[in-house]
Amino acid sequence: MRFRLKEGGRIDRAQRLRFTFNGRRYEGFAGDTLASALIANGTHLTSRSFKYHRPRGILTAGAEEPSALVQLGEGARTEPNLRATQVELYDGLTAAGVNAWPSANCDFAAWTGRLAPLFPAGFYYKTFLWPASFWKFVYEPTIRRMAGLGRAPEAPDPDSYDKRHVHCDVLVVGGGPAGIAAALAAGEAGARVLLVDEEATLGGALLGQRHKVDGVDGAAWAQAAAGRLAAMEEVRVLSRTTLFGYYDHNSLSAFERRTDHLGPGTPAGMSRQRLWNIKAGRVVLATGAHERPLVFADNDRPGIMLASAAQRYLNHYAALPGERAVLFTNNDAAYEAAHDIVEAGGTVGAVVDCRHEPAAPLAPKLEEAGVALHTGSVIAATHGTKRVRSVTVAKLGEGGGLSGEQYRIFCDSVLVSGGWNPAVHLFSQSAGKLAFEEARGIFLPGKATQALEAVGAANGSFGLASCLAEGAAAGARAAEAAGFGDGTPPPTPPVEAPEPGAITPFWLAPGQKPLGHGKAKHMVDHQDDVTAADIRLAAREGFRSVEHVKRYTTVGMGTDQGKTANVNGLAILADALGKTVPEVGFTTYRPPYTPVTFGALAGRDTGPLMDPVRRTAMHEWHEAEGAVFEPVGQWLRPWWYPRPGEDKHAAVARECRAVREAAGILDASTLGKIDIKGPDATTLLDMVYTNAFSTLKVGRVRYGLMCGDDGMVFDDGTTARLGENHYLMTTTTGNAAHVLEWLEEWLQTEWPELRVYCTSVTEQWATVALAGPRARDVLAAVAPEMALDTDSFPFMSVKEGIVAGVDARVFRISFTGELSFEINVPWQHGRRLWEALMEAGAAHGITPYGTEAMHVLRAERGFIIVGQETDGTTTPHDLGMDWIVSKKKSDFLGKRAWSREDSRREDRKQLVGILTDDPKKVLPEGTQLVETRGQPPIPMIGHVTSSYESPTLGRSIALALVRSGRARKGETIYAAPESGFLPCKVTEPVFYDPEGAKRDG
Amino acid sequence: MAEAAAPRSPLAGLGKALAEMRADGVTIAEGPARTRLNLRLDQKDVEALTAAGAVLGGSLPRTPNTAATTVNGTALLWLGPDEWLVTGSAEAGAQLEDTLRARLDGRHHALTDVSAMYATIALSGPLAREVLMKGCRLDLHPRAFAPGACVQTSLAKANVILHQTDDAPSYEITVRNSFSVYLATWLLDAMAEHRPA
Amino acid sequence: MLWIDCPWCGARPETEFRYGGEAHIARPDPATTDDAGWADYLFMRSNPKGVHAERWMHREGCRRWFNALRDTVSNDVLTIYPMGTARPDAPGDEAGGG
Amino acid sequence: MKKFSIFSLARNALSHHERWPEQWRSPAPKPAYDVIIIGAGGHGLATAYYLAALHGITNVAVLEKGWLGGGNTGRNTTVIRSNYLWDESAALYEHSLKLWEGLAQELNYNLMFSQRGVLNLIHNVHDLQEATRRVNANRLNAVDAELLSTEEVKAFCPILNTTAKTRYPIMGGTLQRRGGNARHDAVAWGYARAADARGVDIIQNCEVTGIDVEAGRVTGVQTTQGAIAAKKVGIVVAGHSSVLAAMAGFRLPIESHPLQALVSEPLKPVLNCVIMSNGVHVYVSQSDKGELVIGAGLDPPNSYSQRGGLHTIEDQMGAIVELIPIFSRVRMMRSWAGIVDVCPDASPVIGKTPVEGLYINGGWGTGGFKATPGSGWVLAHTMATDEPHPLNAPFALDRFTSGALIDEHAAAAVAH
Repeated sequence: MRFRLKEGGRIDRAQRLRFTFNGRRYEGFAGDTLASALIANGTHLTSRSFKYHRPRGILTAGAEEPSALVQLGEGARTEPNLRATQVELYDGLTAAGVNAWPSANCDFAAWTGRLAPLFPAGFYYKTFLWPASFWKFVYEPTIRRMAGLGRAPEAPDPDSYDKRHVHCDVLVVGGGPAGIAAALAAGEAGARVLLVDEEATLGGALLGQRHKVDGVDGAAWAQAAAGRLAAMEEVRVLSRTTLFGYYDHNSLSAFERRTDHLGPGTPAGMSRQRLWNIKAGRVVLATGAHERPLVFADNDRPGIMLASAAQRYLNHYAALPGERAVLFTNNDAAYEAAHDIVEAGGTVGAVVDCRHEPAAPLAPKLEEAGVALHTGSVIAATHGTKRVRSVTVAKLGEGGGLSGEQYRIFCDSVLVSGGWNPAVHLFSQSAGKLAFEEARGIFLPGKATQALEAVGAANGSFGLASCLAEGAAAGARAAEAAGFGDGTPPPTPPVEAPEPGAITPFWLAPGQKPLGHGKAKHMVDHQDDVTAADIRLAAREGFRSVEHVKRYTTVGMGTDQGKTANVNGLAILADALGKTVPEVGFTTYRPPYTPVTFGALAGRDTGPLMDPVRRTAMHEWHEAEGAVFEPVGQWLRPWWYPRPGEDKHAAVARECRAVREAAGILDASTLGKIDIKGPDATTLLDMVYTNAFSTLKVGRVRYGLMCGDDGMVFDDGTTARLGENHYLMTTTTGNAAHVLEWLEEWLQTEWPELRVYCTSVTEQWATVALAGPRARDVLAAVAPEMALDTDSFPFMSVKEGIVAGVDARVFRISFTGELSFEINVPWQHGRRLWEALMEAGAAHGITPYGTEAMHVLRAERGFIIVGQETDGTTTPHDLGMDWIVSKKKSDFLGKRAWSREDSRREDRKQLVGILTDDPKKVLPEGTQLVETRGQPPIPMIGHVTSSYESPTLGRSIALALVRSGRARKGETIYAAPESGFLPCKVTEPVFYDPEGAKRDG
Repeated sequence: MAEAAAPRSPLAGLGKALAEMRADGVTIAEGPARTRLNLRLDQKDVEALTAAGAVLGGSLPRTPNTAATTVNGTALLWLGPDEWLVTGSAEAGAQLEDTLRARLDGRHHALTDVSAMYATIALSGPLAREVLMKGCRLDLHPRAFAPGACVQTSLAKANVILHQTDDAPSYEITVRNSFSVYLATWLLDAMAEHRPA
Repeated sequence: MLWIDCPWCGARPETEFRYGGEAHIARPDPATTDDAGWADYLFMRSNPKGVHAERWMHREGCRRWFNALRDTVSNDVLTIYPMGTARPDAPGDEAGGG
Repeated sequence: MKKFSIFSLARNALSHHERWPEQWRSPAPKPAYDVIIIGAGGHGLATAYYLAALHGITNVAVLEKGWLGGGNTGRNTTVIRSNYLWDESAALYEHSLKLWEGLAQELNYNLMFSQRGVLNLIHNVHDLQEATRRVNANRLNAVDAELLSTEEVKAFCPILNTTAKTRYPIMGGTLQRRGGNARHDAVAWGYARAADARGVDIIQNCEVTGIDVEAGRVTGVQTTQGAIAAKKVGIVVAGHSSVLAAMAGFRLPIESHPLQALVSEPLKPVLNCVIMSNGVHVYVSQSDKGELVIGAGLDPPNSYSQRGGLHTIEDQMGAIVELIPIFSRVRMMRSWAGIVDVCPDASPVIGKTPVEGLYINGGWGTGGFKATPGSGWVLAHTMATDEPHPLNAPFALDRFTSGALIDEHAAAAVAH
């Protein structure tokens, strides 16, 4: 660690940490970032750039880092594209620069740099066109291999993630001086405050500077303030947490890294990262500012970094940027960096200031210290490949070119400062408009559209004193808005810090050759290798809008989202177009501020918790019996119950036979049940069903179809009249919630005069369908007091009584065609009822059957399933169910639509039965049907909606929707080529007991 | 009326996991079986409201997001402007239902027994709020949500009735049977980080 | 995440609601409405850029329907009002129902 | 139009790329045109291009309120496929796909059209029925389609979690190998350059503020750059269709919603096709730059805000991480929203309007990008001949009166 200062900084020299980078072993201290540790070891080269594979180093000390991107860790826990400037060092850390093979030091793909002249912005739009066939097999695969930065892990993520929702009166974003002041003010007023800061410790800019607050070192003051905040009950401070998204209605989201700094692996039960969803009363944006680089020839060599970054590495991490530094600036503030280096015993070779009379108060001090001061000058060239070795300095002439002699200055680091860009990203995300200030060449928050305030550097106030003052004032105001305090800010502590001083915006330093000529590159976007020449090219080619230029050149489209590149690029574009910056416009920032892992966004809602599994009262019994489950919406329903050695086919056949020949039981609890009460209940039913319910007698049950006002069937089920004004409606499993909402919607929005109450009782009742010729005997055994003979308990009626010792509601309805009882008992007794029936039925060969057998049985009988025989374009008439459409009722939902032209078409698709000529062949459900065999294209006349092997009929059966199907009875049609144009006969859609003789057993 | 047969809770399968869960600052347990009646009434129908109040031993809360507890320990949960959930002891059951129905006879109302429709999960302790806030978007901070507060909302991906019963804080989460195993599993997972090391 | 004011339960996240689309579309009398009129009722919408009169239902809460005026550009909810009442005037409301 | 090629690149390299011409002019509007297209997105520019290239109508202006390609063209996830259920849809989208296949050469612009295959996942029996129905229909319509078993899905895209241990296990998939992606911006730029070269005026920063109608016939438009007369006007503005229709005095069966999308940081190649799952509402692919491109679902409320809520994206990510567990540590880099115009039957409206000489092409919902060439092609035909082409005749506005919807919801196909 030869560039580590013997003392100072805030790293813990007592804790040495070993780490490996690009295959080399290093040592650092606790408190280091990967970047600071590398710099302390004199390593600046970290990775290669996206396009030209140019050697790249560490440009910044924070979230805005565009180039020092690393692949962290290995195996299932490896993580791509992390910024070395934000990776906290831990013992045993391993990392490597991205986009380099075999290594950043010797990169195979560096040859691409030599072809640079062929790769201007957007070159790929202009070539790889010939021969056409090469794109897919040669060009694109090559481009893909070259592109991309890091690698995704190859194994599933072993770590877990979670989420936390939080409400606060005042959200303060940013833990620098302004943010701390705001949080203190709001917290002291008693408001609920949330302070979010992306770093490990509070302090922000103070951590990089030697300014004093309240008479002590700024960082020390920040730590003390952190202590005070921690002591306030209603204040929560989230460190290592990035506020990345500002959404509508003051909803914001933050990304907390809970364990990454500890290294791989997380404590048991602990989430690695956490997503915070925040609802804030008011927001104080104290997000600070990013120093912007100057754009000059070959300004991207390792060793060239932001002045403020060098200052941060020096003052916080006690690491010198190198042996000999050169500062290149257009503003006074940056002199501080050079001064700090000199103070720390480092060497600054020269200060190059593009201004003619720098007003920097520190200038004389530096000259005293022997630092050469080149005013009105620029860096015209830099030299050195994997590390800057020297720079060429020249005077700025009239007309912006170089003039006079050029000096070569040796150095191994260059500190650059082009001024400061307020971090307005979140303000822009909040839908606030930005304003441009010519004098300093910066974008500032304009009019806010949400309850927020930007303060401090984020608001263009770069002075420490004003940061503290603005923060305190905003914090107090925000607290007052929430009803705490009177809005008067607490006094702010005295500071010892220079005012930011003067700046002259400077966008592009001339090189030794005209822009774009020769090898030199004026890099604007360090990550995507976008140069000033590229931006001019885009302008030349007619790309006038900043959005066009972004997309054409990719400036600002990298993982840093252009934090260091956007404003420079914009100004260079404006210059190229001869316009002002505001005229060229500014891109709107979108979330996230910095990238967020998919894992954190998913939280714990993955795997078994991705979506609720809904279970019935008998679920555990089904599991124990080895049922195979079918997902139906969120429900899991028994599909079939294989016995040892049985496949699906055998199991389903056995279950079907049992129902037809003896007795079977099905768990029907998932069907929706709605209790409908009120004097106008009948009127409601008459409107929502196609048939009439006014004629239904108490104690009887009726099947109904529901249509939308577009005339299409969307649900069906049976409804029982339990009393004069009391009904129980059943719905399909998938539509249970939807149908209740449907009824409520009409009652509340269209027919408020109807006095009806609807209550879901779906999960009050566990439902068992007991079906088969022996069903009555089985039920009799468990319901001795219930009269079950056909006269006292006729088909389509309901009875209440005691079954298996429990109060039950029994319906005599049938979805199989066999004698059948649907027994409802309170949910908690469902398992008991089921087991009682199994026991009582043993003698009768009772067999549990699943949804597959149920589907086969109802298809044999020709009963439809909504969503299978219907698809949202099917009317009751298409289903051949005219019998259920009331001719008497003047109005009900759906009726009007049937008189529309398309609904009256003769050749609509109609439900028919399909029998394959070869009884053994079972058509796949969904199979399309055609009239003629041949080569596609072939017109289709319909499709198979249901298709099974029918154990009862000993052959395959199918239902289908076929154009003019009813007129085709007896005709031969063909299944789609996938089924080998299998010939089939069109038949009635009922294959079993058409007279319904079986229903009474 | 059948002789009371032993009911089986939808959470029976998770009984062991719930019983064995140990976490610092928060406990989880299944709530007892209850009588639950869903009551629909036009809240402008003062007579009906009074009648119901008389039977219940306390008036039905008219303030949204609240629950009232009557002298005889029946909890009256506000569910909507014309909807309440009346929850009493399992024993109260049929008798309560019958008297209410009798008293409301002739007035437009709906009284529906939903005793068997829900499971309840009790979450309690200083960290209970922390656990809930991992899946609840509402503000449960004491300044916004105190004992007696009762809301219908989403917890994780399930619809629940969330009722704070004391300022331990303790919460009673009422969830539909079919979602109860999912929700309990989710809560156990959310509590895991508080397990003693 | 929008926060919508349920007239009964207060401010709740939009995920608790069902969005009900354009408000004030009454079901016309089927007997006297021609196909075009029926298509109008079923499908045609004003879909304004600006203030939109729309319906919401608090699905996860009290399950009550209500109307709201919301600016479809800013997403600001200007006011809420009961079903069956006329569209109120709202600040910046020049769409007038479109 | 100077031809693009590796040779022109080399030639221009010698002159330091300082001699490249404008890819399109930025002209001031003329007082009158034969045809005005409102909206310089892919669909509008394609319409103008085909009017000029196929119908010899070159006195055309494309008016754009912002910058060309800045709407949904530049905001979508660029999925291209034609495996639609209904004959009408399949015909239109397949015609479009055929145009895609020669488009880069025709426009002399590399659109990076990448036929890497679109894989739709099957998670339950209903999905399987729908998939079989769709694959059968596609093949009978001579559209390439395959039904894959779970094993075949795994073989085609190994990073998918095809184990039974997921919440919604993958039961198979359907594959259209000719489907894939293209570079969205390039499509707009390529059409713009080619249309401009044929004399079409593309006028940016020119917002239409009114549509002039006399005696039921359109006569021109009012814009922020003054009044412009035209014999025929086409509305091709996606999310803003209803706004323009209102200017002409009619309503549409369209509602506008924010549709969010996001990209990850660039990764080395890891995903070799487009994955779509209707069951868990996900679609994801990897761009040539290496970014994972992921589409989220619609935010339900009508909105013109080009903003959505994070909760929509959170749900998406639960599903993505479930389907492709190795993406858990990958990071979302950028998210945004477009304004999509959705019809009740998830099919577009292309053709005449109640106003004579005024045509509309909208209601594409979340699926417009793939149709760009075909959409422009049929609208150009319709505007040139004042008669819908058989390909777009079924997509006329009057289907909502007759009830002859083309209901892609019915197929439960993901409408992307």
